[in-house]
Amino acid sequence: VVVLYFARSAELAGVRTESISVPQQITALQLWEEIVRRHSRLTAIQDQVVFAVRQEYVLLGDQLLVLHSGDEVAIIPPISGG
Amino acid sequence: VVVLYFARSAELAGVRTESISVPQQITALQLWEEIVRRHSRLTAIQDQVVFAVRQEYVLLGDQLLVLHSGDEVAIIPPISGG
Amino acid sequence: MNESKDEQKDFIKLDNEKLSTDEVSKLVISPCCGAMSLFVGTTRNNFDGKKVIHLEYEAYAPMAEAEIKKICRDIRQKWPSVKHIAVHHRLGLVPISEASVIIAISSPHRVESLDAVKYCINTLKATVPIWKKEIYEEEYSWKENKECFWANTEK
Amino acid sequence: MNESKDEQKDFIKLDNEKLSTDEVSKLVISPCCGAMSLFVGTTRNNFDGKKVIHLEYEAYAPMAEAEIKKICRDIRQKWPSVKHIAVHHRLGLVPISEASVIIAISSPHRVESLDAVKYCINTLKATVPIWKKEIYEEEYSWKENKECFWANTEK
Repeated sequence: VVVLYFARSAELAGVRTESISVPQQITALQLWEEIVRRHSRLTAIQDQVVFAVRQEYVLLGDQLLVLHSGDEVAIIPPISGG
Repeated sequence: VVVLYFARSAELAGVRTESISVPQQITALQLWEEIVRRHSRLTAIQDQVVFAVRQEYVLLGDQLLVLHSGDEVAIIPPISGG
Repeated sequence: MNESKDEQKDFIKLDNEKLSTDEVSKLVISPCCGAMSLFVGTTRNNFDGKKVIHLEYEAYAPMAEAEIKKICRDIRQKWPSVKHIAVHHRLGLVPISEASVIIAISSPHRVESLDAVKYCINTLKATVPIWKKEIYEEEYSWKENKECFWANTEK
Repeated sequence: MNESKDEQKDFIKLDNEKLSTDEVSKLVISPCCGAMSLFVGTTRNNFDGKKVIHLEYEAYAPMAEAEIKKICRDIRQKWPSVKHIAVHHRLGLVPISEASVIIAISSPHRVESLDAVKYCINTLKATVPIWKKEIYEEEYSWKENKECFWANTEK
């Protein structure tokens, strides 16, 4: 999948976008743990972040994600538009 | 006093402004009756009109007005600004 | 910030000139404010199925200004953080789709400016001595705001 | 009136260009509408006593547009008489006093456009993936909307 980092998560990860390989079926929380393994500084925002999977919000919980190659998963720190 | 007519009341009275002599102390309703004596077509809007005496709203009731020469009394049909 | 201690200003204008949202919004914008809300009343092309050609407004101008100033005072009591208030009302002939009234209010945070604009237009319709005549193809009609308590319209 | 059967339109724009209230209000004006309400979010010069130099916005642009479209759909369900909706959000660097967001909504009568604008900005702050970085003289801060449910800010 393609992981997109925004705002503070991009600063912490030091990258804005990267491709990573993950199991096709994985819970949101497991995916987060996989991402934190690559970018440990992201633990700083662990409890105030959500995903957007194919542009739909997903909480970091036990929800099972079915991912396909090329799917976008975005790391969404607290938003502040407007 | 100087009587100012606006909108429909100006159309009915056929005049926009005129000076009339009235007692210095007079109720609002008596003043209205005096004005209607001069412009009988104004009875058409009798129950949907208020005065503005020196730019303050006054209902056509028994309230006693104390008027001085040159005071403005405006005939205020229902408003429709905005 | 010094800026936020600047005087709060009311800008009131009643005349026959065409109104501009840019002009009115520039009046109220302030570097200490994060929000500005505007209401623009425009002339509609129809009423009850009748085609409206244009509108004509007249005002008891000095009293209308005084009543608008009262509304500004009320707003500052209800929402003390409101910064600038602008109320421009056009008089005379107003063609279809052009603005008859523009209200703009700035405040540090958005809720005050949003609520104050709503209060301002609602109260203006109820208390400011301005009259609108709708001119149709073969007749005309003096309008009555439903907010006007001495009007006889069904409420 | 044929005009009122015209298609309702949503105008959504996210880019680095300076925003204009006149431009946005022209998009939504309609001859069958008597009301247009606008909200303009502007950059403030201070936060918690710190002087703000400028702001920088970034967005997850395709999702942000999709979320704004969802808000437009919600508005049309809640207020079916709403005519046109425009939401322009600026990205990149925004100097003090310039607009970061402009929302404009037209409707035949005023209450719908006023309430819909308020709903639109409130919901945008809660759901649209856009981020604001406030740059002070010697530091910066990523902001968090209090409307964002996964933020940890005291509410």
